Amino acid sequence: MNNRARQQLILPLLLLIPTLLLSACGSSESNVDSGNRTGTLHWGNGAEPQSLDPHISVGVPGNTIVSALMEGLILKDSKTLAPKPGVAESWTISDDGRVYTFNLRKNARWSNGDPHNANDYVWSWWRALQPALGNLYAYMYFSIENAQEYYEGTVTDFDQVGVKALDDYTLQVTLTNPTPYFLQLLDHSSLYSVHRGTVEKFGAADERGTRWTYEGNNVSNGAFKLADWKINRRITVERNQYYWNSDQVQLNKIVFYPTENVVSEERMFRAGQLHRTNLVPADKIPVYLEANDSSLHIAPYLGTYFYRINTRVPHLQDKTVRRALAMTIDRETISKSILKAGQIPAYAMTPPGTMGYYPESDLRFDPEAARQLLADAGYPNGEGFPTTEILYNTSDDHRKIAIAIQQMWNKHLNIDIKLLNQEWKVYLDMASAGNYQISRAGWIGDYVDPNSFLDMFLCNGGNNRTGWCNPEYDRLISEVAPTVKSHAERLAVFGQAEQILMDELPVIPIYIYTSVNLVNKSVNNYADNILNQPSFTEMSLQPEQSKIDGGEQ
Amino acid sequence: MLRFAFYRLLQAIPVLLIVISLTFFLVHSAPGGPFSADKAVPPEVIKALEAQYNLDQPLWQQYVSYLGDIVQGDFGPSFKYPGRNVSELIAAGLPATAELAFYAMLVALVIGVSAGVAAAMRPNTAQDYIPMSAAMIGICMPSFLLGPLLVLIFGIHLEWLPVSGWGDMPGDKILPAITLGTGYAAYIARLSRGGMLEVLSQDYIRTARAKGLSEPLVIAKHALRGGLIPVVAFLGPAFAGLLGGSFVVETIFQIPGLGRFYVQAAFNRDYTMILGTTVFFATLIIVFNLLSDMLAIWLNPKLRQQAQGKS
Amino acid sequence: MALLEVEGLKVYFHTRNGVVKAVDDVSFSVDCGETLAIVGESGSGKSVTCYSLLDLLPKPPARIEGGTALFDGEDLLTCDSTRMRHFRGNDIAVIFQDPMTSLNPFISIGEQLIEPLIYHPDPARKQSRETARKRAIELLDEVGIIDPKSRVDCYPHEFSGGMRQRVMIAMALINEPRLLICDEPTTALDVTIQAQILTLIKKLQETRDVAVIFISHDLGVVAGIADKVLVMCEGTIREAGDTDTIFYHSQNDYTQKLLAAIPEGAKQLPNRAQPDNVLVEVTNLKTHFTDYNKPSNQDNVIRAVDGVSLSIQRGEISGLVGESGSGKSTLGRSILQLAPTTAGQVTFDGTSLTGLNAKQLVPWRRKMQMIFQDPYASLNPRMTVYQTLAEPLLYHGLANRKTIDQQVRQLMDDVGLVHSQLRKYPHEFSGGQRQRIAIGRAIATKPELIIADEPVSALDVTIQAQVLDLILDLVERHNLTMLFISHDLSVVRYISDRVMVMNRGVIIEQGDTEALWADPQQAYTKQLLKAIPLADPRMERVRLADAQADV
Amino acid sequence: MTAIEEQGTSLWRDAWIKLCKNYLALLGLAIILLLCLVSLLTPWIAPYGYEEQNLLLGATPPSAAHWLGTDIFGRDMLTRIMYGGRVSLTVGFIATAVALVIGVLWGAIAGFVGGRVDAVMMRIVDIMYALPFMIFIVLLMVVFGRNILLLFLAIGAVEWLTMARIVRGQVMNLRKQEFVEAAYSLGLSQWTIIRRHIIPNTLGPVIVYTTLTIPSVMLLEAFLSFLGLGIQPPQSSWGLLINYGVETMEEYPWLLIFPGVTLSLTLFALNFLGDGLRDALDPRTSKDQ
Repeated sequence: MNNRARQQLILPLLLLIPTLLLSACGSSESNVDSGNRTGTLHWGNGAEPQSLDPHISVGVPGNTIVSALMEGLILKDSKTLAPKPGVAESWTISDDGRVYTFNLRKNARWSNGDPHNANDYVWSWWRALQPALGNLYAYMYFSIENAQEYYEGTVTDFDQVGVKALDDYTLQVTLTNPTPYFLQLLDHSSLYSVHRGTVEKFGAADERGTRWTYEGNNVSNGAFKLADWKINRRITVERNQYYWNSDQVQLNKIVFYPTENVVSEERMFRAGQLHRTNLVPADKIPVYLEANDSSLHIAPYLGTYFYRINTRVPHLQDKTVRRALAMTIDRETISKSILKAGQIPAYAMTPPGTMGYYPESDLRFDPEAARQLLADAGYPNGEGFPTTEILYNTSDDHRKIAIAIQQMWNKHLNIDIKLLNQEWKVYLDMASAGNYQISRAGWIGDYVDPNSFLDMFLCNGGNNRTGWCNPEYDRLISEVAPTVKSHAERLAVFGQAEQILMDELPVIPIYIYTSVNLVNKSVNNYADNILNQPSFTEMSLQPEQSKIDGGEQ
Repeated sequence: MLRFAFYRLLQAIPVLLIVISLTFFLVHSAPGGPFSADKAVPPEVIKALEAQYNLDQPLWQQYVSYLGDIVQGDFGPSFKYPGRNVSELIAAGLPATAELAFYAMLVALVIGVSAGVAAAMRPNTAQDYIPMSAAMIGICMPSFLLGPLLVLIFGIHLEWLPVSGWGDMPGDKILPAITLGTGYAAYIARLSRGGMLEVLSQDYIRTARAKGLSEPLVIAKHALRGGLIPVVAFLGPAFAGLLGGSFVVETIFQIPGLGRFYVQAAFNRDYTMILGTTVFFATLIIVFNLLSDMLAIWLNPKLRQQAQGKS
Repeated sequence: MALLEVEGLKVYFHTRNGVVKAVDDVSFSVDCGETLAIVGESGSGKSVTCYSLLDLLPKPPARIEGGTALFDGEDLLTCDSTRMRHFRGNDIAVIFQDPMTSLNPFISIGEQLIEPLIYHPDPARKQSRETARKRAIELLDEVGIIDPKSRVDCYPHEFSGGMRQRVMIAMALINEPRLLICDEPTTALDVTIQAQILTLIKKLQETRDVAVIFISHDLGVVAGIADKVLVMCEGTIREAGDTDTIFYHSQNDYTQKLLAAIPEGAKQLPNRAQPDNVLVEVTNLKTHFTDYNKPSNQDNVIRAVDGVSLSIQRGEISGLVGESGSGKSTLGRSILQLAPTTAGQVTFDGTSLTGLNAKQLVPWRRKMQMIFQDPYASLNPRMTVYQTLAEPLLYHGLANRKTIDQQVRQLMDDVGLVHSQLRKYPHEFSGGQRQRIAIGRAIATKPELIIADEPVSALDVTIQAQVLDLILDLVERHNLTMLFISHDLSVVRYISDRVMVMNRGVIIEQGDTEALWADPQQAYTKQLLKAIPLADPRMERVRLADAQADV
Repeated sequence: MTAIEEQGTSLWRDAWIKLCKNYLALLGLAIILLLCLVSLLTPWIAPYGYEEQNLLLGATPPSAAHWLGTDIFGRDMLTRIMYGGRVSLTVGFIATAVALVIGVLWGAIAGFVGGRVDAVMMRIVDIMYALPFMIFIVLLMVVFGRNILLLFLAIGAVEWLTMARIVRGQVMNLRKQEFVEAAYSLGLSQWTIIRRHIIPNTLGPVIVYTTLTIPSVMLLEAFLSFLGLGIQPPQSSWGLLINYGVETMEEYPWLLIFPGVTLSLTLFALNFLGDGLRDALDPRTSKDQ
């Protein structure tokens, strides 16, 4: 009896292993091949999105998926990022630049077939400004008249906020000041509209965690609709036949994968499991470059990597010290030897070319001069300079850069630098509490305008964190720039402000980001832009191409 | 047997309570809150969010109400994923992790036991040294090294198996299972070798041989049972380890498992999620330890009858 | 031609430290219906001889260097493993020494019994599970297992030692072997059980006409059942002949030594008891344990000691006799406060020990020591003799660093060990030497009372005699009082002044040794005394025949 | 009392004599000693400074100037491995020692005393097993600040649990042995019995588990350092080097191979030494076996 029972147990166990192995050899068609056949795009998306509610979603992974599901009043050109018609088929701007009137498409529809009109926007924007909702991007609305006041509770009547539906298909928006980048904001997910009926079906309008965004519930107005959401596994969107421009959409389906592990992601790409990767490990970039592999996409990215200096720390209060530090970072070498993806050495905060803006800066790599500066500040040959700590959060790139800079400062200035690696939340805590000496930081522009980079360092700016405060800088950014008439004048004001910033150096810019992606050659119309924003409506899949150069990198 | 299980589960209650309490105060005193982000979060938002999740109450009050919820089986909402319940997230992550753990255990048992038995049958020969040296490497081969290595060989170069995924493509469960199972296979090999060596020196094995049974039968029928008792006792802790240790493998192979949720929750300070998964893991560990103890008892007729209360 | 003819058998063990000639040129033969006894001390090669016939020795290190073993004309030593399986368990069956360890604890005895049948190498003789089971039940009945139908599904631990040995015998017989090898089948058993098993083997052999090889270290045991006796020592045959010749006309020194070692007769030394000087007084002592085998709602108390009153006088050697499970060991431990007592009083030298805690007991522990049954288990394997002996001396402050060496050496002298062995570990000694170490440790603290729990039952008969003499000598020299616990009545008679008979937790009879031997009052005592095997073939045959008739 | 200790050394002396006859174990010991010696002398014999970078050189395969190649910062791998050994060996030995002491004592006491004490102690182990390790580490780091001692503590705090379980199981068996009863009857105190009769007899499995623990501690250290607890760059350890090496194993395989080989060598040396020690400390496995 015992023996028989055991045999009954062992047999299936022994059979299981070969079954597992055999099942491996069943099908050899890769995701990319099958995707090309069926029009399914397999997209490495970096991480599991926190939410697909456009008013709650933060972070690139969520926004990318939301941008496939939803569409704003305005779209951006996939290459130049110039505004182009979205839900609004046309718009007019008043002469003083404060009143925008949008004419909405009559054929815009929600994915459940409901008509999509101007009232949806008024209601959605009201919703987005409810503090209880916890919308982190509420400030995107603050250029609209009374929006900030309403959000902060000083104005309680939403009718006073500058948003009005003139009729079902006309939406009028009034701004406090002329805001050249306002149209861009309309393409940001926090200004998308949501389907009122659906939202209210699953809870109060301002309730944060309702189930309206889940598969089966979600109603969207974009080119795709949510088909499947398997947490931490994949999110699938499929063509929305009610989308006004559905005929032009070529993809049938997009599958988004939460690819947290960069190294794994690259291997998935190589094995044909992904059409596109979210990132590429730095050490893999030269391999693709050498092979002259066109699947490697490198493009400038609207973001700056910099070090914050805590100006409250005694020995870092002196701007000559800060300048000496800034001048002994060999940015070229860091970019070439460590980052390897053509990152542009940064000598100012704002990436050059942002809306035609080119910051001027006299910062350069000059160890000789830096030593002199340090001596001037009272530390000849680094003597007496206290041990200084660089804070960074756990990440390969941050670590590598910190190690290189530590060595550069040590070598050129003969000062003692310690590295302090902290886990993300601890790092955030320390950075925002000013509990650091020098801290690694990065900033990605919310919209393409120098303001997005420069308003960070206002005295009371939540993201300033350096303790640096300059009244003249504040005046230029928050008073002069919004009111000047012409674009050129505005840029000049920003230039002035940035010079102050680069003279005082509460931050040391290091490099301008590049976006690095691997994109399978079968993907057509994959356009690189400085926001690394994909345009799923334009992409298509060409099976033949992947066949030709598939496999080898 | 049931009485034994009941008694043990009763003992588990204070253990769980202490685990919950310790974890609760640990996570709440860890630096960095659940809502801090790279971009400064406006104080109004923080306030609204904290009110929504009752974080504005005194800590002890939160603790009491959390305990109340737990008793009712409610793990609360996740902070990181608005609208998702912790139970929902656990339910989403558990199947993959459980399946992975099961396959890994299978790999570990099949490889480990056969290697251990083979080694024990001819101690101090090549048949002993080779699998045991391999086991030494296996024990110390970290999965963050073994995983990528296997992927490179079988996924990229030989193109036999998918490099990642879980249930998306045929065969994509093989590499993760092997990666996770190897360390345990090695440990089980050592345990079963030791156990078998001990049993093979017992008098009753000689009796079995003297009865004219063939050698394979002697091993399979008479030696394995006793020889594998150390392995059985190890199964409980091993399963706990597999569940807890699956994080690395889940990350390497992009498996949507609980381990990833757990670690992400820890990094995100998703308090309820950390607590929920901790309680869940703790319960699993207790249950698996109990099961493995019960199995060990069941395998031994004497203990079995004691537990059954039969004289 | 005999059934089995062994000629010039040589078995050597090839160890790292050279070759050990375990069996060196041994020849013998056994015929159907004949019983050959192979007698010798441990290490004499008697078991190796028999195991080598069935290829049961671990190879390496063992290697058969020469000889033939013709079974029915076929050489067992050269046949391959498949052929060997035809002999093992079928034509030749083995009953092993220790029934406790020789049965697989994980498998029901029914399953173990039928294995030789259902896995029979000869397809023609292979049987189905059902018929095999029927046969197993029949055999269990035959070997005297009561209610075999339900017992057949029980596991070994549910049987007592004697019952297990019966199961072993049934297992050996299940394929109707023609040769039965019994390797010390009664050594681990109580005396009454031993008698039963011997009777059983004798009976089976007569009814089935099988050849039997009976291995024992004790000549006394084989006296009644052997037709021929082979005396072995250090791998060689010292003497061979028919039983009566060996017992009555042996010319060989070694055989005579073996015969002399069998404890016989009364204590030779005078009784040194000091009347009216009571050292230990036990009143109504009870030691109960909870039996976790039984559910708590039933009567789950094991009454190991259930109301014992006794007194031991200073200088006296009291024997405590009983079979296993009678509670005699527990009583010994309870007196020493090593087992928790449930009720009653133990008074030592006028002081009640029962109320004292561990700390308060320390000074008393010095005065009462214990010698355990298994000298190997009772010595810490990682301590040298020196450390073992020095520990109590130093711990109780009976020696200091200057005198310790001297005192340890004195102890070694006392127990008859040479000084050169001071740095050795327990495993490097023989059983008898280990027991000497244990005795040395017990007398180290100069105790007044020693409780010896079966101190010689794990020893060969010759060693047993030496250790008994040592104990007597030490008692004499150190003025010891001793409680000597044993299941072996001959030994108890040989050493004790007074005897107590214990059964089921109570002392049923006590009195001066010789008086009790001459005129036992209780039926149980009578039964015990009757079961003692006699080292005289003629008398023993008569005793066995009587016993057989009783059954 | 002291005299007992003095004589107590003979187990160790005997063990040493036996160990000297076990060539594999001696080889293991030699390798470990050599590694320790090299680590000790590293600041004087290392060919380069451990933080000396040559960014323009980058990662290069082994050459005459850099025997084991260079990493992506152009740092000499041989030097890095030598310095890494200082950290790894220190952490490995000390953290294991911490785990050993706590685990053996805990397990021995729980197993020996038994009953309610045992239940409570083992439940505490259960609790420790179930606690979220990551949070625990972060908290330790914040509360006590960054400290290499803390690293030992954190690692020891995790590793002793299994050790305690193993020892407890052993002790539960030993407790029933007659020689322990004999020790009782000699009137020895519980503590003396644990120390002199119980613990020495658990040495076998403890030593084997210890040799397995040391490498896993080294890897755990890498994980903690990776998270930010533990050592900070540019310092390194074998575990960290392997960790980084894995990421670039296709491009710069030598960054993985050399630290990997070093760790494996240590592992095998420890294993041989451990098995040898176990046999040496067990008087029963003597020459005739």
